[in-house]
Amino acid sequence: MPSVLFYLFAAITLLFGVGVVVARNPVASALSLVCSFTGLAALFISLDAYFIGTLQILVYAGAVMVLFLFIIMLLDIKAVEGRPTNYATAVGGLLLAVLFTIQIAMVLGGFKEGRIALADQPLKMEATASKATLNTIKDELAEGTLPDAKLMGFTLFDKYPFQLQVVGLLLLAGTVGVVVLSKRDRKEEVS
Amino acid sequence: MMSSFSIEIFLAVVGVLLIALDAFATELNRKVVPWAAIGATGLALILMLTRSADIPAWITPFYAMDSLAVFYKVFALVTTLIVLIIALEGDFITAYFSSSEGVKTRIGEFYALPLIVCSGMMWMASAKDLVALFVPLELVTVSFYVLVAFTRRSAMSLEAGVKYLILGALSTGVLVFGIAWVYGATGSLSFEGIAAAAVNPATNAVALMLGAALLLAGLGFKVGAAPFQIWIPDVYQGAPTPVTAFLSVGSKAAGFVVLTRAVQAFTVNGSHIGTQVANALLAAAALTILLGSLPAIFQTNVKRLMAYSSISHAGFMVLALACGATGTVAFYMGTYLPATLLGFLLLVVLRTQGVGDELKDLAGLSKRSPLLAFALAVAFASMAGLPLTAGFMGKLLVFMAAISKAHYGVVALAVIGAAAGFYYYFRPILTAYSPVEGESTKLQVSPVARVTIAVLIVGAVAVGVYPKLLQSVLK
Amino acid sequence: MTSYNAASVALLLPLMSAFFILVLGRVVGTTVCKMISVGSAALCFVASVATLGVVDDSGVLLNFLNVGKLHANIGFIIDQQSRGMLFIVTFVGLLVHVYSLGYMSEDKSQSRYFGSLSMFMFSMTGIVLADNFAMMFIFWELVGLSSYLLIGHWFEKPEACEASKKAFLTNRIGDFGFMIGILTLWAASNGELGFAQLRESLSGGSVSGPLHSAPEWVLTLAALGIFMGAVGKSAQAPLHVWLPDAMEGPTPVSALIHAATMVAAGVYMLVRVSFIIAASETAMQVIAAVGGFTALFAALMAVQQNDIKRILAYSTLSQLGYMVMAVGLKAGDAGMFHLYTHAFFKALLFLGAGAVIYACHHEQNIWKMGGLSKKTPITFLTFLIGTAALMGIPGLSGFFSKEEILGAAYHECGWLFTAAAFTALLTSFYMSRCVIVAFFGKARSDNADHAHEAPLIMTAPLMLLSIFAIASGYGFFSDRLQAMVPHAEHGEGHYLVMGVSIAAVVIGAGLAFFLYNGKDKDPLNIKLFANRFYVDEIYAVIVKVFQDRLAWIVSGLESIFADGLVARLPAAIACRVGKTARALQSGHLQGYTFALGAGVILAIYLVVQVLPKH
Amino acid sequence: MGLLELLIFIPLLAAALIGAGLPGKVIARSAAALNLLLVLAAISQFNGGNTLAHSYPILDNPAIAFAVKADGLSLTMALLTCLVLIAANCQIGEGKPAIYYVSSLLIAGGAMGAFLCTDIFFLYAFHELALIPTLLMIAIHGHGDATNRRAIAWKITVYLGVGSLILLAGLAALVVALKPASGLTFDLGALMQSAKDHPLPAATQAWIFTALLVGFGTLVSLFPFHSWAAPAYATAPTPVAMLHSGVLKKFGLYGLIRIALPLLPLGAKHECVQQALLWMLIGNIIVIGLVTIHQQKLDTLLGNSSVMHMGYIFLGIAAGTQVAINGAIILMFAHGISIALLFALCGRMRNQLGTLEFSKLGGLAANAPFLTVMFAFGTFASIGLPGLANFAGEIMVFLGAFDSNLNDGLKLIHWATILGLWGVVMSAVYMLRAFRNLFFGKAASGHFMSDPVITQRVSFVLLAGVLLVVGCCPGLITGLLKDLTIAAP
Amino acid sequence: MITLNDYLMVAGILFAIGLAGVVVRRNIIVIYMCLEMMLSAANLTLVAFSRFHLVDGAPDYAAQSLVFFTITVAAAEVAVGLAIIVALFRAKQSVDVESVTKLQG
Repeated sequence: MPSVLFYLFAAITLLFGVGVVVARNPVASALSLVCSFTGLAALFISLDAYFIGTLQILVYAGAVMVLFLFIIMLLDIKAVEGRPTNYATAVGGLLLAVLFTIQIAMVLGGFKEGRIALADQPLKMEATASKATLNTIKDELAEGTLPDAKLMGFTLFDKYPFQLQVVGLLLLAGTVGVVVLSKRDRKEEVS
Repeated sequence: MMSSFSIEIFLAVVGVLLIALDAFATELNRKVVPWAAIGATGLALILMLTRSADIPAWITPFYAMDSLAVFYKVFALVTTLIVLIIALEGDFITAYFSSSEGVKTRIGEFYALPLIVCSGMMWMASAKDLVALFVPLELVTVSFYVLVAFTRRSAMSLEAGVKYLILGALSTGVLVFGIAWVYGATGSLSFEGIAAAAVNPATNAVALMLGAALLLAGLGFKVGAAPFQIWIPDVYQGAPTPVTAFLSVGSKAAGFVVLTRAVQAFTVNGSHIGTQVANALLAAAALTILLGSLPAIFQTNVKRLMAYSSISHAGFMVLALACGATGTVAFYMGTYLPATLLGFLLLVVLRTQGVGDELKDLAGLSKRSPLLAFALAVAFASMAGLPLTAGFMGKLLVFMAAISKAHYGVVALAVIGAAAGFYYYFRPILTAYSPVEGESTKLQVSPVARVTIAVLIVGAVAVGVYPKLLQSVLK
Repeated sequence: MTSYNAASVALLLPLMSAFFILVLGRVVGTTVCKMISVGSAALCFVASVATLGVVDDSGVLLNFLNVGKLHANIGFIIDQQSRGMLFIVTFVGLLVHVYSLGYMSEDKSQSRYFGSLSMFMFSMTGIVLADNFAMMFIFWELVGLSSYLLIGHWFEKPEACEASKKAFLTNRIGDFGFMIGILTLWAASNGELGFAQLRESLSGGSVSGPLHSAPEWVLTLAALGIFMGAVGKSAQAPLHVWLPDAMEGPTPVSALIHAATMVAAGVYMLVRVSFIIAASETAMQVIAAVGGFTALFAALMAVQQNDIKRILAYSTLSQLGYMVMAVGLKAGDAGMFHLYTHAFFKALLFLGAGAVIYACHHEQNIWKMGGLSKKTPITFLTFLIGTAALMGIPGLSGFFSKEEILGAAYHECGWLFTAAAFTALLTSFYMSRCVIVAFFGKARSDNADHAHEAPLIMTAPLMLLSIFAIASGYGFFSDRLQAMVPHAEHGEGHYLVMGVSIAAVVIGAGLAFFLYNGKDKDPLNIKLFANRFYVDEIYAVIVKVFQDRLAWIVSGLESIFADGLVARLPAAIACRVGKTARALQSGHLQGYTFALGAGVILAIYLVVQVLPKH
Repeated sequence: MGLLELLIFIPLLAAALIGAGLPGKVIARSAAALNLLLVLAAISQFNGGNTLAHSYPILDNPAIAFAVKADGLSLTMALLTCLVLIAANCQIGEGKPAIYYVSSLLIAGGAMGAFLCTDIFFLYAFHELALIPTLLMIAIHGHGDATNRRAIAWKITVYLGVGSLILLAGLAALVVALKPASGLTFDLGALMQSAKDHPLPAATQAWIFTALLVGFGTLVSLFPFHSWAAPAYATAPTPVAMLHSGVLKKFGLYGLIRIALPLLPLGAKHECVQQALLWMLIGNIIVIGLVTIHQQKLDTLLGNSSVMHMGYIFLGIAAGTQVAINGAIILMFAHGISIALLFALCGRMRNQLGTLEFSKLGGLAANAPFLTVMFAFGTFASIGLPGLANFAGEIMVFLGAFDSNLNDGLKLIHWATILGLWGVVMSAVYMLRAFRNLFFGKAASGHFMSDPVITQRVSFVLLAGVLLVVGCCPGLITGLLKDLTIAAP
Repeated sequence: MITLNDYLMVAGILFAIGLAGVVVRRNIIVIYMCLEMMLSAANLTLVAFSRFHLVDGAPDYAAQSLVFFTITVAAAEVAVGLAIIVALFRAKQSVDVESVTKLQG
């Protein structure tokens, strides 16, 4: 992947990220978040993480953001708050962001292991093939393409099968929670 | 005869069944689900105490069964059992505030979710791997989002829910970012791998320190240690009392077991970042004790007072952790449980009889119910660390750990914190025992509550007088 | 009986009687108490007479303290000095007991009075028999206690309460010095308290004699400390203020305590430990000077007193000054001899004054009396004998003992001799003034007019004492009574001294007769002497400023500094920190998120950059 | 269940029973009397050579055990506790709520436990039993207006809390520093052994001793840390004032003699520690002496005087010689009894007269001869009159402190002793002034006090009798203390 | 050429933006969006590290499975979060931060 594309997608992700924060209208910020997630998915793909990339688009950009937009529409929050942004929190937030970035930059400055380029970190298909046990993965590796989804699935069910069940339990708890918290009653008064 | 792994699954399954039972069997008597939950937890506790040591081979890479895990599993079960009893005690208040139907609303989930949370905590206790840690941690956190905001018709509970939600999510973000950097620096997700990387000079120390800092920050939030304890007073006061009890004891204990494992990995002897992590924890401990105990002097609400008290206790435990005395952390947690749960149980029992949880509402309690007044005295004395109560035993061991590591400055601050404790812990006792004019109605205490109070009082005093009980469980 | 149980009888009997009266006094009634008290006094007298003939002896009655180096025990020592003193104490004590039966007959709390008297006899015997400093100090304070009880007997009278409190406190100040002396000796002699052991340690004979090698200032400090104890007890110069006020107590008390026994205890103790005092030259000079000054100072004050008991009180002060001066001039036994004779005639004078007061219905001012020689002949005669003895008219006991002291003064230091002589003159002046005004001329008030002779129970002791007042000076009599008569041969100038003393007596008496015969009011009016050199007022100011005002200031400072700095300040700081920390919980979610974010950045900063690298 | 365990548990059990609702008066008095008999039995057993030592381990690492052992010092203190407990119970009038009995029994039980245990953990733990009862009693049943009472109650509770926490840190440091090979232990015997085998360097001993001194000093109202004591004793109800000032205050001194001196011999003798201690106790004697002279009410006067008398006991401890330590112990015993007697009388007078101002009272002796004699006993004991117990203690302290030879001039300890002697004079001043103002002179209008009925007199006579007996032959107590292990210089 | 540090830098900046957004914005829903953004920044870091830390030739899928779990957890979290926000809206008719300041002190 030529480097110019990386800069393009990085720029998309970051600029739309800022867009989320700056946008007056919650709908605008939701949409800019969607664009930011697509940029991010592209970055994932540039890192040969095709499964995660598609997952990002499907789950995050698709399901989560749609849920956000749905809620925003449901509650029809007024477009513009009208009040000027409170300067104290603005300065505070900015300060935090700048400080954090400086700290990350300083750490990265000293991070020698991070200086290797993506190009000279090629995937060695034959090494993974020799190790792989499933023959579907073996023959796909033989043709030189990375069976990303299959490897991902294999690792999930080989190393962390139990955690999958727990995540299932978590989703169950989440949905039960949502139901409990938003059951509509006949009369809605609050003490 | 059952292995601890299968007990946890049994509990989770029961939790799910209870949710289903409550959802579908509409005409069921409302007392079935709570008692079923309490029965299941009790059974799980008995099974855990008589567990068989062997665990299935395939879970050994991410499932640790050392004495630390066993203690915290038993601890989680005991906490859940008592919290369920507290919830049962305050049942009609939770129901009244949960929806507009008032007392008749069916709140089966309020008893089912804690079972799931308890199994989540038990999994966290035996997590040997960052992924195995992250997933049950999130299960616990998300379930607590639901529980805190459960009584959504009370504005306080909603506000607490929102605050906990936003700050919880923020801390999860920081936690994952920390895990990412720790993985990046060490190349492995398991605690042994991290410990091995921390020792060999090849790993980039600065990156590992960044990862460690962010990881400790994430876990610090869950435990309520210094810079991240800002959420505790509001959420503990706003949430329904049984949930506050569960948060302040269960969630804090789970946080501490994970924090213990992480700190053990980072400060394994010979590790390049050992001193930095220990000193950072020391600073956090000192700050927590002070930020926990000094503002408590001005509290007039007993529930919020207990929130600040839980911060200061967390401070003592982080201090023990900073001195590498993991046994003392577990012991202190063991002494912290009876006092705090007793306190919250009293608040619920009083709340159901119309006594508010403001300090002035406690006036003349000794006349209205000598048992509750005595229980209050024992609970707050144990929190204050009065000798011959469990609290003192815990504080003494923490002091000895700190002094053996020659951290005299922090010991001095701990003394100031504990001294402030003598004031704000004794104020409710004095109010309860000070006479009040006029006729005061007698308070009724249900048999279940009476038994639990007795058990907790014995727990608080017995551990203070005969601590070998707790020590044998720790071994 | 052996000296052992004689001494123990003399010591323990009064204690038992005092204890009996304290515990069962109210139950058995006053008469029984009186009988027990007087009986015990009589038995003690018999016991002391029994010890007169016995060979010297010493023993231990009770092992009071026996810890490590400290071996303090209650014991007794029978030697010539203690036998003589024991005789005086028990004899005068018995007479005072008998006299009190009459004098206190209509008092409403007589059992308490006689209980205190027994307590006094116990303590006084204790001092006489003491053979180590610990026992001496114990009975020193017990005597102080009994004088407090006796002076404050009529506790309704505010003056009596003040007087008893003043007596006890002044004694306590004396004991303060006394204890410092004892402690210095104890430290210097590496743990010795007994007089015999101290004497040995001082003499450097045995190897364990560190006292011998102690530096000079230690010995001086010890001697002066011990002397301060005597000053407190025998009412010498700076601490004399309590004795005149002690006259508030019943007169027999004044006779027993403030004439014969208690005040003499100081001199007795100084003579008992004279080997320590002799070891320090400066101490001797100080003692002599203080003694001389007190004698002169008291005599000057006595000249202008109008209360008969106050005159006698100041005269006691003056005579004690003589004895202390004698000790200071290395003439201890002269001092003891004067103490011996003084006990008799001063007791006689006090009891006589008591009889006069009893006769004039409790009138004490001599200018309200007059012409009593006709109305109370026996009292007048015995009082006259006492006065003569006190003035030192040749032939009577006073003359011999005072002459010894004047001789010692003459040999040692010139200006002390002149002061002593002038004091002798003043003594005869004020005593004759007192006799002339009180007994001659005509009655100046109806009390004096209707005066009637005291009953036999009171005049009998007077007569007995007057015999002793005369005889005690002569060798035949004093040897048998073990008085310490100095048998030093009379050096040159003996006749000069005798001449000066006789001249002083004659001039004094003549001057008094010339000035006071037939006068109705006091021609001399020296405000300075009448007001006792304003010493009481000075002390009152000192106490007010240095104690009450200082106490007020210190208690103010203490509550500011000790309470403020140590208690309130840290609490305030903790509360201030608490308030600010509480303000952090502003309730605003944005504030919380900012705090959390800042916390994260702080954590990173702390772990990564700041803390010491490994 | 040996004799000593019974001594500790009888008061606590009685407190529990009364708390549960049984009649207070009967149980409290019978418990106190039984305790006295038991302590006398224990003393006779001790003289017969049986140290009644038992140990019930309650924790392994660090090794803590409920270990009791009879020893001269602890039995003396136990005797003091029983005597004062009986007197305190007798002072509780009719119809007083049960908390009076519960609190006095708890305080006494705590003190008894602290004195008899030879395990540092329980020695420390038992003395803090008194914290809440004292708070409740002073804040609810104290004298004076409500806000003032509560402020004083909070002051004593938090102040003693801080003091005991500093002490806890000091003891923890001591236990950690003297860790024997067999692992951390709180047992005094083992620590004593380990202190002998490998004594700590002088510097460590010095700062640990300072921590203990500040901790124990605060509990005992050593000079700069004393401001909680006087107001608390003045406002506390009589039984609490008697027990707290008479018994519990001695725990700090007992701790110094039992733990600090033997385990940290060099610490006590360290140059600046010795100087600091001496200056503090001079502060106690002179500054508080002057403050006491300034007091206008009997209860504040007694409160301050009990603070002042601690100075002498500290002088004994500072001197450290065997004579001085025995003197300090006797003085602790004697002061406990005499201050308890005085506070009992003061409480009785407050109930009958309503006020304790010197200016408003006077001439009480006229119609209360028995109380006058009792007050005389208390007064003359507290100013150290021979024949009463305090004197034996004081003279031994002074002799012990003046022990070193004087060849190289008067050192600070000598000046401290001399100031202590002047303190004795000052105590005579304020005690006699109080005695004179209250009992003698003109009877003030309207204030009338009568003697207590016969049964009431027992407790007063008991205390006065003990003062007299111990005063006449202090050998009774010094006999018990023969084999006390003190780090002789 | 694009190095690992570039990816980490992008992730860091994205995390910082999310953090700033959480503090700056007053609308709780937008705050929630920023939180999701922070989570995805963490995911980017994880994926970057797993790509550059080859396990026998292929990216380390253990880390990527953690990303998988993070995404699912985030989904559940958003669901519950929005339920609470809706409940808040029903109660207070506003999702503004200022409506949740009663608990304090």
